[in-house]
Amino acid sequence: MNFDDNPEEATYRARVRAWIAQNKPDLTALPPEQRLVWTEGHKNAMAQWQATKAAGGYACITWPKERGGAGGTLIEDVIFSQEETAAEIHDPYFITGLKMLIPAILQFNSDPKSAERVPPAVRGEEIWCQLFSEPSSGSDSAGIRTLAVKQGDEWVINGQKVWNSGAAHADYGLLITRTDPDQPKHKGLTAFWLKMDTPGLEVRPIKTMGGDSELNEVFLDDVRIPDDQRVGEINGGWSVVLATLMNERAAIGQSNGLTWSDMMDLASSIETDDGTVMDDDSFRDLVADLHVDLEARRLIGFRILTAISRGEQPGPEGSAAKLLWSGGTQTMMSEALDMLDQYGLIQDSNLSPRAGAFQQRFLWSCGLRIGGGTDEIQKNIIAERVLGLPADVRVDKGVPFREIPSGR
Amino acid sequence: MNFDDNPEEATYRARVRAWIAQNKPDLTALPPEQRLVWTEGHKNAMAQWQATKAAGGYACITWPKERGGAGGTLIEDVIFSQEETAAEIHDPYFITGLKMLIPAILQFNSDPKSAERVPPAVRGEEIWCQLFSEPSSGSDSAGIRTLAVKQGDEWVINGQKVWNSGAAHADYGLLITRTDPDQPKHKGLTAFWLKMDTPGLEVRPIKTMGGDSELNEVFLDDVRIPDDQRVGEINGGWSVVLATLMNERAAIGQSNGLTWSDMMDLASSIETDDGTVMDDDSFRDLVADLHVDLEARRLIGFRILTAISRGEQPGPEGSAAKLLWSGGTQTMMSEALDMLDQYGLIQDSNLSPRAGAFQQRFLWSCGLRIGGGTDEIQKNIIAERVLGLPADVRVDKGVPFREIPSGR
Amino acid sequence: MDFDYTDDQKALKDEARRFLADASPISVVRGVLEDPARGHDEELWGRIAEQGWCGAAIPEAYGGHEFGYVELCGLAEELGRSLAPTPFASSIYQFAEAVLAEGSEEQKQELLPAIASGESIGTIAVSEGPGTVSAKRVKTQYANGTLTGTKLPVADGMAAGKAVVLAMGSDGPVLAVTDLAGPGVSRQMVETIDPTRGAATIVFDNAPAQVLGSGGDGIAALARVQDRSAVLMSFEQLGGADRALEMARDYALERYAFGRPIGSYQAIKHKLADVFIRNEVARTSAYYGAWALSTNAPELATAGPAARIAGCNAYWLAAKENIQTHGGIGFTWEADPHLHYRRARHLGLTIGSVKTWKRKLTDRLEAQRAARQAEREAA
Amino acid sequence: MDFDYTDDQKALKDEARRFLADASPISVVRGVLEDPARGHDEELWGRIAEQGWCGAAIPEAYGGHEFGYVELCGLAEELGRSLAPTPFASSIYQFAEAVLAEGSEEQKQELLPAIASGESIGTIAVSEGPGTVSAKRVKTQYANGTLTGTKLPVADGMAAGKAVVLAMGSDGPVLAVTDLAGPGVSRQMVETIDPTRGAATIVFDNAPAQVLGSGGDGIAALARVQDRSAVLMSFEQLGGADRALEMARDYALERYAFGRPIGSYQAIKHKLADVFIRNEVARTSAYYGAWALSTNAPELATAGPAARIAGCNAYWLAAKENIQTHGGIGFTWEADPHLHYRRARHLGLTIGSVKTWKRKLTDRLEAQRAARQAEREAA
Repeated sequence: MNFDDNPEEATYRARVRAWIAQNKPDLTALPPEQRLVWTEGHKNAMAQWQATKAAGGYACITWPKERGGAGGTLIEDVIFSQEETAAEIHDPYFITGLKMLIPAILQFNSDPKSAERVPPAVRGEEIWCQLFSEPSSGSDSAGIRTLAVKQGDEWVINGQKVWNSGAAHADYGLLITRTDPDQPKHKGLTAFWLKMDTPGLEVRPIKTMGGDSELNEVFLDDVRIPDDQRVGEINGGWSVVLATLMNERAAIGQSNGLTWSDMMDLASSIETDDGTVMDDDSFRDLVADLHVDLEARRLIGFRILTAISRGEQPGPEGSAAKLLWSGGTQTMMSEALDMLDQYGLIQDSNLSPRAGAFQQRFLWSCGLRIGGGTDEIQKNIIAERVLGLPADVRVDKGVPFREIPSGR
Repeated sequence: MNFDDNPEEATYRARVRAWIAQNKPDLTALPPEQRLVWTEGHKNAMAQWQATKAAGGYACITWPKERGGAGGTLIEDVIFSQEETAAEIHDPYFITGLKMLIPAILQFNSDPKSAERVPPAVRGEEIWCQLFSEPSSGSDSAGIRTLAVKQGDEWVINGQKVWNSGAAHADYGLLITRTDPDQPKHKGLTAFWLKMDTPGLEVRPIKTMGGDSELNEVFLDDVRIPDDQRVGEINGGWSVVLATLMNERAAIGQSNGLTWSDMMDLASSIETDDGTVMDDDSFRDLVADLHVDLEARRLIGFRILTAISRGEQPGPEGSAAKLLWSGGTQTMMSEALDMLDQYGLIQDSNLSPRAGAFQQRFLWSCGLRIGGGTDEIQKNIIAERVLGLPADVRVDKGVPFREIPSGR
Repeated sequence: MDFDYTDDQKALKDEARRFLADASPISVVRGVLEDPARGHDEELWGRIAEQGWCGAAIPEAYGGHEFGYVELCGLAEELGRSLAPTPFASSIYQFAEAVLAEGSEEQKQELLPAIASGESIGTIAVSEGPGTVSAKRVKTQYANGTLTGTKLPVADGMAAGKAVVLAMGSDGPVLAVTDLAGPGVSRQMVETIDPTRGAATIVFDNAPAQVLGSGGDGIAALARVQDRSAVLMSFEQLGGADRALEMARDYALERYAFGRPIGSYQAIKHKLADVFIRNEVARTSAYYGAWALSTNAPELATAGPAARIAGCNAYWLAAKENIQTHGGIGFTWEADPHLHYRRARHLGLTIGSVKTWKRKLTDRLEAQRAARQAEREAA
Repeated sequence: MDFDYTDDQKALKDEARRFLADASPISVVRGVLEDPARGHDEELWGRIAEQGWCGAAIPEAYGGHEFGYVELCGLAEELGRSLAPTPFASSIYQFAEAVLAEGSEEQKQELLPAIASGESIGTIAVSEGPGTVSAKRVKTQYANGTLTGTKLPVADGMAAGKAVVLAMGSDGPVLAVTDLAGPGVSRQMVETIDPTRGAATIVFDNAPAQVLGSGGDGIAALARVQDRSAVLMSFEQLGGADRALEMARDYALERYAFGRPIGSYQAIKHKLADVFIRNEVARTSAYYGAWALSTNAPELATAGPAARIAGCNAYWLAAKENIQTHGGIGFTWEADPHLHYRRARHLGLTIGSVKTWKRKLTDRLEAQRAARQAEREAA
């Protein structure tokens, strides 16, 4: 049990910390509303930062040098990410392409046309997005209905994708389609990469309940893709999906957001007849509970890191961490509103504590329990992959896709 | 919305209250350890009380007079039970036979031999028990394996029953057997009534985790029962089971046990540096939560009563009430132990508050969540019968019983 | 023993449900949601007033229809269910109850007829900042017949013409009634988590006002009024919670995953069973509160808080698990589940948080316990 | 960064597990359960002592083997898992830690070798009655080198030869060490919810005793000792919680209902997933505590309480849901789940309830926050 870096790690950390301090993007040059993620100003600043990293040898640290990476270790990659977070650099634009999609594409394709897409992505010139989920395939991630039909050397694609994070900003996408509806569900899928400005493809932002539009719908209407943009085998698309998911699991989420200490700050600012809410026994119990759970979530990250640094594949501790985070955040925000009492219903950046961050996260926390695998799916993962309990009865097992009941 | 008795109800209540005060059994004549339920002394006193009620016209109030009842209404029956509870009379011996089993038998059988069993039961001379559950059929209540094979005018029965409350004290039992294993599960069952001293039948008490032995196992080894003790049709036993369950639902459970006010008493007796635990904000929140839930449980009883007094069949509110009670009790007892801190682990009638009732119920509450339909089964009932959600996938549906997978 | 609506009350509720299906469909709710300048739907308010609902529990002597409190509870349940964007709660459960319970005969005569007809809208202005309201921390002053200070948030504070205001008088806190359209009052809309229920910051600067009734302890008077509001509000919460559960149930029946409806999975079934249990607790507690309210029973002192706590808990659980059951769709602006999520917390905060009410309940249980002990010792 | 057992530590744990499977099968546990006169298994205790486990974290200078604290944590995890009926926790996590942390050099020399060899058993006597122990309410007196007062419950109070006792001295509370076999000490077995861990009432009547170390604030000293005990105890809790989860999982795989294993139903799967999550929280918090304990890091002040809270919560949930998963069988005396249910609450109360520790944790978080603020203001 040791929480310190080993000597090499410490040296590396010191080096990148200094480098980041010297080279980090200066957001203060932007107007305040452009400093938020998913704005043009912030996106351009992050593209510049990605280019700086690539030039400095800190882009795609684990990739071999010939692919534009640094030939470093996973633990170096993690240390770099930790230091980025410590420097308050949040980049949601390039991580999907560089950590999940491009590695999966290169695992299946070795042709020059696919390989050509790598350098501009590494340099922050091209953004990638995932085109997997569909209106009728959320938790049931293989239930893809977008149809791809081969016509000569091209595929003609029709269908709809949804929950595509960043699709409105993306230059390229990795798309999963159904190419054989007569096969069982997992067996008739095929993957493609495509330019987001391919004719017939339309991106429409989705307004979430919190009011933002990071997520999108993508409509495909007779979109034509040459066969040389196919990823992997025909009807072998499920392997591509699994490869991206494995990459996702290895990409340790950045920790952010309000936590138990913010709750203590809030409580200390709210007066009662006997002092502040901080003096309330019941709030004190809550602080202890939040501390234990949210520190555990943070520490689970270290256990995953330990596995990585030992060269092991991290286990499903990530599912436990995600559940602690999603449920904990919603409970915490609701408690914050209750503490404020009637004043808690105000959502106004001038009037509300922390410029309304508690109210904003109160709304946003609903999405936390759904996105990236719902609470229910995470518990299934734990029950089946960790505890070894049987999968639920699958009425769709081995059934041709077109015959699987699908409701409305 | 009216919580008061109507004039007739109030008159009836006053009458039975006076009658009970005059006639109630005097347990103080018994040695203290014989005043507990499931002891010989207590059982005999309750048998005497049942005889007194029968003589006074208060046994089986809703039954017609010709069957030994009082020809009264269900609401009168409920009022009488409430007044018995108020007078601290707890009788677990006769209720199973008189409220559940005998009414079901008489619904299916009209022969003189079956009818003969009624008067002695009403007079408290014969106790009945239920012989339904088996080691491999708990929640899956139709999964009966005890086999009955017809030989001439007799049935030869082999198998095992379990969780038979009061079987060691019972004179008669209602038994469910499998008579056709080639039919699907619910279709090959047959019911019988039998004397508990029938040769080949053996009762063995089960010691529960709390140390008591109300429950029993019953072994049947070549037990022979004449066909005229069959209840209902051959292979029609599931209807008999359902009839007893309907009767059970209409029999409103007596409320008893420790509640939020006992928690307040306990808290007020435990000193802290600033007063008592009663002054702790967090305990005060707990009291409010317990009050709301346990009062709701009590009030749900009134809603069931309202339905009954309107001549309606009570709905599945009972499942909600049971869940509030079982989960609430376990949580409450655990909180009581925590309040006592280290002292809470003492289980000694001389040292522990309330003679150790909190510790005893801490153990006993596990059984509350299991007996009479587990938490999980109650939630299924709510989801399916109230909310109309589909039953889970049933792999045993329509399958001959002998082919249903059963594990070990 | 009769612990349910009567057949007549049920018929009234059915009629109210049909009326609201027509008068307050979700498009009307969204009309207010999408327009930051609006706090309620004026046409809907007019139609509700026409139905006579505003006067449901107001005596005929003050221009009401005196249907009865249980009837008003039934209407509240339907209003909550439909998410109706109206100032009904502020005007009827709060302002009217305050005047009825604490006002002088003259004030009732003067103020209630316009409330009962729906012509005038009332509200209560209590909160001044973060935290539970208490006698010690009321800063708004009442002196020489005028109010000075700032109240926020005031529910329906832009729509209301009259307000009962908690303020510090010379001998302690009082409730005073004032004309929001009168001199010395300025107000500004304030955004909240539920845009379908408007709110305002109201600044009083020597605004003319009169003490409600004979004055006396304003905090105690407010508590009496809020016990009544709590019961009525708990029926709105119950209606909302029932509707949220229905939405989740319906979606669980039509949404398929892995070849079968998600409502056939125990994860969903048991989640919704848990919601049902909370709703049953809320229903039962609300009914008991309605009995206590309609009979002026002393049990209201605990039944009011219990109904409030059960209502807050039920609607919050039902609203958040409705979103969860809907999955991604439930998180979008276009889908309706977030309307209940917002409303659940609006109702859960607007007359004080569930935490505040838990403390109130336990205080009263403890006082009752002490009184019983004193009685026993005296005997 | 290395947040796991090393390979050597894992090997030691594996060996301990094998040893306990042989030396402390469930029949040994039940042997103590069924005989009210016994509080532990003496043969098992002898075999554990032979393994040298008692001296795992005691320096060689005091007769220990000095394997290290993380190694002791690993052993605690295995002891908890096996439900071993021994006074190990009282003697090693509590008595030995008290002497190590607070005793004088002379006391260490005198007391620890017999503890390290297992020859002598020690315990701590703190509680005197219902409620959280506090400086204000210690009634046992320490004066003129003797103790007078009553302590209950004292874990392993019948088996122990020595005890560290919290008592009120002339200048406030002190920790004093005494010989339980000596004059002025009488004791009596007390029944508890977990008969596999003995307990006693101990009456001191001018029993000779000496202050531990240089005296000083006994409550503060006890708190320092208990932070250490909390981490070690949390590994016992973790081991028990893991075992309870395994039992539930195994039963869910072999028990069929409606033609399939109950472990294929989401009601069971998600219940056990919830238990797994709590166990992961306990594991992670315990590991962090082990790091703080083994490095004497100042983080122990919060890591100790966090490990305690997480351990209490995890074992309680795992133990009760293990019974629930077993259904009727789980409620019987003959089945083993109730052994964990009892042990979970024994461990959850014996060095103070989870509630007591939550307060302790928040007090410390608040103090740290105040210190940081003061630092910032000073800067």
